[in-house]
Amino acid sequence: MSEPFVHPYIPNTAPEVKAEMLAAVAAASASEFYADVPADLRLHRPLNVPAPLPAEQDLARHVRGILAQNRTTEERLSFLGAGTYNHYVPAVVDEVIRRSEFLTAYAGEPYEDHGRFQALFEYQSLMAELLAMDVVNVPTYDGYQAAATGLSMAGRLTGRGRVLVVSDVLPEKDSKVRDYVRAALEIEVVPTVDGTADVAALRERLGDDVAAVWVETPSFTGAVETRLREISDAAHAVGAVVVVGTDPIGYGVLTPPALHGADIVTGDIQSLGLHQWFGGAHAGFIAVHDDPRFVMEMPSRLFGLESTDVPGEYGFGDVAYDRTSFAHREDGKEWVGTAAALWGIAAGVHLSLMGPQGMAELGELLLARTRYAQRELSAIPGVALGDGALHLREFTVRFSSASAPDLVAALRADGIEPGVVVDDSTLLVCVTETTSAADIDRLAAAIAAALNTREEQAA
Amino acid sequence: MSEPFVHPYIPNTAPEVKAEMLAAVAAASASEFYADVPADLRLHRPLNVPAPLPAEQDLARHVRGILAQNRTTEERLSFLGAGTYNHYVPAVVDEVIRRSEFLTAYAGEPYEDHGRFQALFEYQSLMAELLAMDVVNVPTYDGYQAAATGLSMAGRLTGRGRVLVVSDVLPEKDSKVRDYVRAALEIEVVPTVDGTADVAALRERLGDDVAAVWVETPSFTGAVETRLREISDAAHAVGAVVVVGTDPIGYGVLTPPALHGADIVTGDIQSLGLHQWFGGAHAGFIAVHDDPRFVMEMPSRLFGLESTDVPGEYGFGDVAYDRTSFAHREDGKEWVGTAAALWGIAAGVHLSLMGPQGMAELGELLLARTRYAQRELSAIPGVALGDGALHLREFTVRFSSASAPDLVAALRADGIEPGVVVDDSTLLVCVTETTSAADIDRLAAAIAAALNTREEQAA
Amino acid sequence: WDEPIVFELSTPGERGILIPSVEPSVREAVGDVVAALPEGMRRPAPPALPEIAQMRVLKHYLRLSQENLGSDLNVDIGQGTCTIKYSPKINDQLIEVPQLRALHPAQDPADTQGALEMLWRLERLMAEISGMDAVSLASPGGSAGIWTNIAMIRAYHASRGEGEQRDEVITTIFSHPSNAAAAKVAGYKVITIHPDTDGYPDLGALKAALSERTAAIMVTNPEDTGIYNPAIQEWVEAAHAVGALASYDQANAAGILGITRARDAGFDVCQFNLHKTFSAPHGSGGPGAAANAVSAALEPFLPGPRVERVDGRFVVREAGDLSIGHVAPAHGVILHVVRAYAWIMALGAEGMLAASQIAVLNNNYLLQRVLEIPGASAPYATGRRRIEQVRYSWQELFEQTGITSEEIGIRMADYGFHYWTSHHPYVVPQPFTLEPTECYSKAEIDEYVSALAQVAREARETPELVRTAPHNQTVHHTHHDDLDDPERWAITWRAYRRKYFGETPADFSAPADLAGAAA
Amino acid sequence: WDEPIVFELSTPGERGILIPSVEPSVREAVGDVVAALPEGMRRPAPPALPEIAQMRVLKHYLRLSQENLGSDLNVDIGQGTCTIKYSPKINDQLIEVPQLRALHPAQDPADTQGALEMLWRLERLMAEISGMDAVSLASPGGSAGIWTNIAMIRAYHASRGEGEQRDEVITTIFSHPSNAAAAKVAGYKVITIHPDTDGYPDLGALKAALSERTAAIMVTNPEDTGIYNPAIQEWVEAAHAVGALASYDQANAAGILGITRARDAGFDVCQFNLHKTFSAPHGSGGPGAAANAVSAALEPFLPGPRVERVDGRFVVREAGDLSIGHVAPAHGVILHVVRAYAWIMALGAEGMLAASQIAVLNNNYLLQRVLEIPGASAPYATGRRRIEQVRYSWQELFEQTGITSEEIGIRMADYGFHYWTSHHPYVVPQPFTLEPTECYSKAEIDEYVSALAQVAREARETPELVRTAPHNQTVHHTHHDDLDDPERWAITWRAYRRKYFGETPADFSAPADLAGAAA
Repeated sequence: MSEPFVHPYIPNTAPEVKAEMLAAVAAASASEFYADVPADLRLHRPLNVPAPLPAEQDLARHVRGILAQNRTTEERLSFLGAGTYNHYVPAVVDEVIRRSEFLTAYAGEPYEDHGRFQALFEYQSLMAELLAMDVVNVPTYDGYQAAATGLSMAGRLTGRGRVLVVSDVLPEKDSKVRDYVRAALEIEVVPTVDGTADVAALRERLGDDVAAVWVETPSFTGAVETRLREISDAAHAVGAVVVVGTDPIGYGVLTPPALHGADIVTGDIQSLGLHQWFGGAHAGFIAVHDDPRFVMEMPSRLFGLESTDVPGEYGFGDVAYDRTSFAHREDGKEWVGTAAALWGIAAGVHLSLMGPQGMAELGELLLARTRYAQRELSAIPGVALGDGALHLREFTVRFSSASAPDLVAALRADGIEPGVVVDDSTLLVCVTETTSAADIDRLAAAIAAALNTREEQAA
Repeated sequence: MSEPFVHPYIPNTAPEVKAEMLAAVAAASASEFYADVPADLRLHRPLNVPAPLPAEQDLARHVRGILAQNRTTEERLSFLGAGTYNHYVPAVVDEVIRRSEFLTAYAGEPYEDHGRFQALFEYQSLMAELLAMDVVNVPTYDGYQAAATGLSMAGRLTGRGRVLVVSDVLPEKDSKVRDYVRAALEIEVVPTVDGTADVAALRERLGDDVAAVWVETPSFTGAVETRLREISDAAHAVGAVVVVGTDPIGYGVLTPPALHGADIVTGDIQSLGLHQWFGGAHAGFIAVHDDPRFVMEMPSRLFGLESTDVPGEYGFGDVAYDRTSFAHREDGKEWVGTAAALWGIAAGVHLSLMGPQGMAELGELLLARTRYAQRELSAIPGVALGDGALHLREFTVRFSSASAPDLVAALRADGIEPGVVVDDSTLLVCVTETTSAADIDRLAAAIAAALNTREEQAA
Repeated sequence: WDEPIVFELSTPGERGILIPSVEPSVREAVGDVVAALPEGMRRPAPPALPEIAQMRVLKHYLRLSQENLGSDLNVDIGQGTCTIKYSPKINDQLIEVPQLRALHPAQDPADTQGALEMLWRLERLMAEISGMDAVSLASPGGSAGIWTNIAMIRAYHASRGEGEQRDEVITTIFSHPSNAAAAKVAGYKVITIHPDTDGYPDLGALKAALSERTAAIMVTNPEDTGIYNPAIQEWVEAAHAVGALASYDQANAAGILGITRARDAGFDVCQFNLHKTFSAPHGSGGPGAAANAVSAALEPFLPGPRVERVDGRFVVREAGDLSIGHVAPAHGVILHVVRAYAWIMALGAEGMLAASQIAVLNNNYLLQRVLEIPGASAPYATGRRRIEQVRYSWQELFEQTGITSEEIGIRMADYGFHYWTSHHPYVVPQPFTLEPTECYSKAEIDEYVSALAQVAREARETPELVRTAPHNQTVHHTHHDDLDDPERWAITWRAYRRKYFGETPADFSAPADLAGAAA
Repeated sequence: WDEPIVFELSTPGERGILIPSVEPSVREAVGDVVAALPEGMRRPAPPALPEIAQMRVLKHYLRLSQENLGSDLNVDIGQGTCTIKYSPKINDQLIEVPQLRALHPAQDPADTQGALEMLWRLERLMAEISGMDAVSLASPGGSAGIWTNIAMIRAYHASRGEGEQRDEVITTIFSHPSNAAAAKVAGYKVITIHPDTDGYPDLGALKAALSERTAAIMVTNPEDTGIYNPAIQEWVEAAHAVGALASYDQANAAGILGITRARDAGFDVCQFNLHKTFSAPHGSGGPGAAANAVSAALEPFLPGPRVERVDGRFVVREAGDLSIGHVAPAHGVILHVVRAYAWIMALGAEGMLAASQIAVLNNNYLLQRVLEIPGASAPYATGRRRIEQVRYSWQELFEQTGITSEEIGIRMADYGFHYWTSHHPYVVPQPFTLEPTECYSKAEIDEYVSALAQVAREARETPELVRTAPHNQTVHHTHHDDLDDPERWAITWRAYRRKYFGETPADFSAPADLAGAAA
């Protein structure tokens, strides 16, 4: 690096052309361009960062060396969920989203980026079929943000300030939502009974100051809300909006919330074609009916079909752009920015591959394996199910005499991640299509063995 | 699978459409189409193959499980070469050749496959610069085939039947070449002296019945032939063709064979942008001067630049297609078939990235590390260099008292693959840009330790 | 390609992918779980997703991809403010490994040391680059990072009992709109400062707006005009003088890495966009990622979870009581964390400085070339150098020809170039914003300018050609008026079929009659 | 895109990638190795490769890729004889792992058990599919597999002392030309049998040609006409009767997997193309791979090295003395081995049978639709079913319009379809060969036929439009006469610059004057 600094990422570090360009703009050196940066704000030393690895092979060896410390869920038997799920991702999904044309596109217009507009319109449309609603947004950051925005929309729509939450909410999600809506909404908890909503208690607390009833289904514990219709009717009776937070994975077999009266359905699409990525690949959807009162409250971009000069040809464009912060800054609806479009394309490809039968079969498989795991685990002495609700993919178990963290530690030594610790005696267990019956049997045997060992040590 | 068999790879297994198509061609079932296959040739049972894994996730788990048994050269410190080399492959190379458009293309015409024709024309052109010759073919299978065809061309050109080989040839390559040319050529060995050609002995054996002198540089042992000009002059004096087998990796700093009189330069491009792939990703090149006598003897396709209806526009097409077996079956030159085009594109991308400076620096690095490894290893008591020639990337060492296979076994226990066993006392050691000075030091220390242990045990 | 909408490719019975069957042992143990669902919970009919065999699905999306211009394909100078850099392919290769893809955030930290080390390393690099004390990589986008900034500022004032009192945020009109919008969501009244006649942020106007009600100033610098605020330190000091915090939107940092740092100008908090300044790809509009960097005083307010290094090992800690909590799942967008780390390590201090300097050289070269085109101008700060981008104007050309900047953009696409027409705010008339970054060669910049000059010439000589563009794209001129009319907009295929063809899907349900809601 | 030749993108000093520096410790130990090279060994001047920064190299090749139609993108029915199947993306994912990419064939077999097991498993599957006893996967292409067949046959006869005596090989005109060409390279005189008037291989002609001089018959079946030789067993028996071997080119096996097997008809040796019948992608023309399957009698002649299973572990053995030796490096094209294995395992027996049956259904459906187009015909075996492909003729259309099959093919490209014009041998007049495989839906087949019918209509109504095609491609009509004239052909950029612009490169050297060579 003692010679003139030339880097493959920066073409005009080539000395001749750099000199030519400086001459063209009559500058002696690049520092001239910083005339507006006061001298005392200039950093008069090199940044104190490690020596670089400009040769690609050295860089690759360095980064791979760091990442090689990780042990994957392919090397461990994992029953971890709690918002990030180990679903199988079809190869075609990965193939499509790693295409340079999608991966490195950004803010092109509907002409030269027709494909991106169509792919995202199709994502919206496929999700709409799964959710049985007519409007779905271009993805926002994640399901946390989607719920927070869904509640904010309800607040703006109703002009009211109370939210009643009737489900158990993932704590991290609850943290995000509360801080996000803090300026406009107060969230009150209506405690669940046996895993799902206490509809009677909800009815008592509803009033015409309630902006929204917030339902999570499946909930933090994987419980499916089976009384959504009653909740919706009660909420609508006082003019409150029903906001649902969900995971769309089950709607090949389960009735989607819209058919039980939900007004705003939000959730995360990580389950639909995205790898776990250490929890770093999420995207949120917000679905509503095709009602301008609702649509005009959505902050995200909405891609719509439109006609062109050629009869029968489909063009695409932004629906109701005037809602957005791009158009109106603080007078827009919340804000719109770079969020998670690529993951929307992934989910679209995933749903195109799965089709109705795939989603139905997957839903059934998840229900069956969840039930199976519940049976196997609760058959172990000292282990009981956390509640009696219908569960999809996740459920909790309680240990009558063991500590959940201790149990996790014991099973990790066997290469098993048995679940996420909820509290000292409760574990949140997750099964997907990647956890086979044999895997579940292995978990049950390992838990039984660990509890036995514990008993013996205690005896 | 008890229901109608429907598979994602076979759209028309969908029952309705299948029935519709059968009806359209007035067939009761697919078996009607096999009227010409005699009943006693029919297999009246299912093929006896394992139960299938139609769910992609099951297939992936199965195959990954088998491959997970492998331990890679990233997990072992490898000094293995002998025809397959561990050179660094830039990410851009992999990105380009995994593009669906290149990966799944085949035999399109120059119009709709303009990009493929241009990419391969550019490959030819980039190789031509490296080799300083004006004609390079679309790749053949591998360097073995390239050498075999190069010699066959010489046989056809001269109408003669003797080949004198003056270098040490990789045994597997020698096996292939001898069987390939058997019908037309007899190969005689002129034994090497100190690793390279015995020019005096060659001169004695040359005569006007010699079709070709075959030179390998670097040779099987990595020795660079430094007397090629003398060899060429001697061969040309009797009308014999000089056929060189080489690896182009060093020609950023080394003089290419054409400048020393070689007529047909052949070799393998695995070093130029292809991973090791268990020895399964090779491609061969054949380069000649722009002399129709030579060009018309080449069996492979040759893509050429041509003009189009639009002035200044470049089109592409097949040069002298009439040479080929496509055109003339057994009257063509050998044959042309699906060979290794994708690897040609890879090498083209690689050379485009490397540029003159990259190839020069790489050549220097390889020369320096080879020399360094020679010094380090030969400094160990009981270890000597196999010869005194100039070496590039590979060289042999001889053990005065240890067995090479035993030494390999001892080092493998330390996670080191020290080289390929040539004979009981000789090891072929390979270094590349991926084997750092520290790696070489580690090898030297491990060999020294193993020899010491051996001595001690013997004592 | 004239590729249909995916629903039009459906053939009954085709399958794109198969799902493992329920194991017999499971079936036997649990019975028919679908039939056993409680009343009303079983979906009446399957969702009307298309049925398409695998190859056709692949082909569909590959064709759509080809109808798209990624920055890998074109000369992406026209997406000003977006900082379209080269996203090195090696960085994509580095993340596409099971060691990241198949990693769950709740795994034993002993099994995720590599990921945690990456987070820790990039935090340290970002602290040095910004001059700040602590960094969080949790925010999943640039605007999300701006939200994290204001959420921390709100928590800071609340922790000091000034939450009620400080209800105003001040920004500038050429700062990214998300600064204003996020402040609004956080409950603040937004005050926007317009530039002085030279186009520089107006310090006098700021001082007039500041008061004990000010919670923060939130500014981008250089602004989207490419103009660096030479009085930035005075801005920060003025804010501090009334007890407000100073928040720095570093979305436009691509020209100043290693030149000047946020903390050195006194800022309390800032955010960088990993998908712009640090080369992570834009993904058709996300995922993005931000690095939020703060002074020691604000560190307790950073979102959680936090990664710490203890005895050479990396541990995960929940954030403390003052923290704003979680802003996204887990640790943020790890893919971009690794990519940004790899980009920085490939360049080092000298390389980042060179990247900035060349980005600025490219921009000033481009400025000179664009100004040679008759009808183009660069409002504000006339004759002065710019940093990494310039907001130009076609006002003169428009006055002479009636051709708008948007029409020129559409025509540019016929030449295979992007040209982004969103130039919030619309203060500059007939705007266009170009940002060449350090990643384009002189030849490519010249190529872009030539096309621009050509279209400007066409605007004068053959304006109809420009007005009726595109002529060379997948689709033709579209009718945008469909999109703003609730009766005609079609946000999904099912809505389109229902509104235009009267096909009401079986699972259609009408919006609730929120009688009381309007009240 | 109007993408230049890569050399035209060069800018002095740009770098596409950097190489690690020589370590100081190495430099100190060995000095300047380049300066120390022997006289004449140091290259006088660096090779004239282009100098291009990384992003521009990437962009160049991505643009070229977009100017190409892979089978993932189009309806690839027009490449008859090529068996363009869907290459499942999962199979590409499965091979793209360090466990294959970073594996060296000389590693400790304990470290390569996974690769060896793959080879062994696919060999066993291929043995069952062919009915043969032993299999080699070493041949790196379809024609290479044909070569391996004839090399084994030659070694077999030589081992029996009949090498000199048997100097003839018999093939049919509709067998792939590589059968004839490879036999010629092996030293054989080639006898070609033409079909009878119905288009079936002529058994009488075969019998007349067979003698004690015959080393082998080498035939494709079904032939490239899609006609299955119903007397194939009689052919084999007739060959055996004179002591000749029977070699089966299974390049066209896509319609008969699980239907009929080579060994059951008595063949001694056959080869399958993994890149056609077993779905491995064609890679723009390779790599390919063949599976050579043989009877027990020929097993000793298979190429080496061989993989064997011993006590549940896999070991590598050099082949014995009778073996033809090595036909390629290492174990063959492992990438295609894994892909073919995965394809077979995804389908199983029922799936392979379904693949064959649907391929044949698709073909006969296509046949019916094509024959509805005025001017198209299917010579031979009129009214009978075909297996997996058909060689058609535009002779009637040509006679009526003067438009050739080649011109129709070029015009088809304007509609986004492939249409391969190489129909070796040119026996059928104005030929075109279509092979739909099992991978295309009825809708796609209909789409293809519609385009074909449209072009045929254009040939009658607007022949000039067809004759001057392409109108819709990256390039325009090219001048093929440049390519057959040694004075004008330009096989490389340097030759082009030299011949057309007189730029002789510094490192140009003239061909040797092989004075004696012509003699």
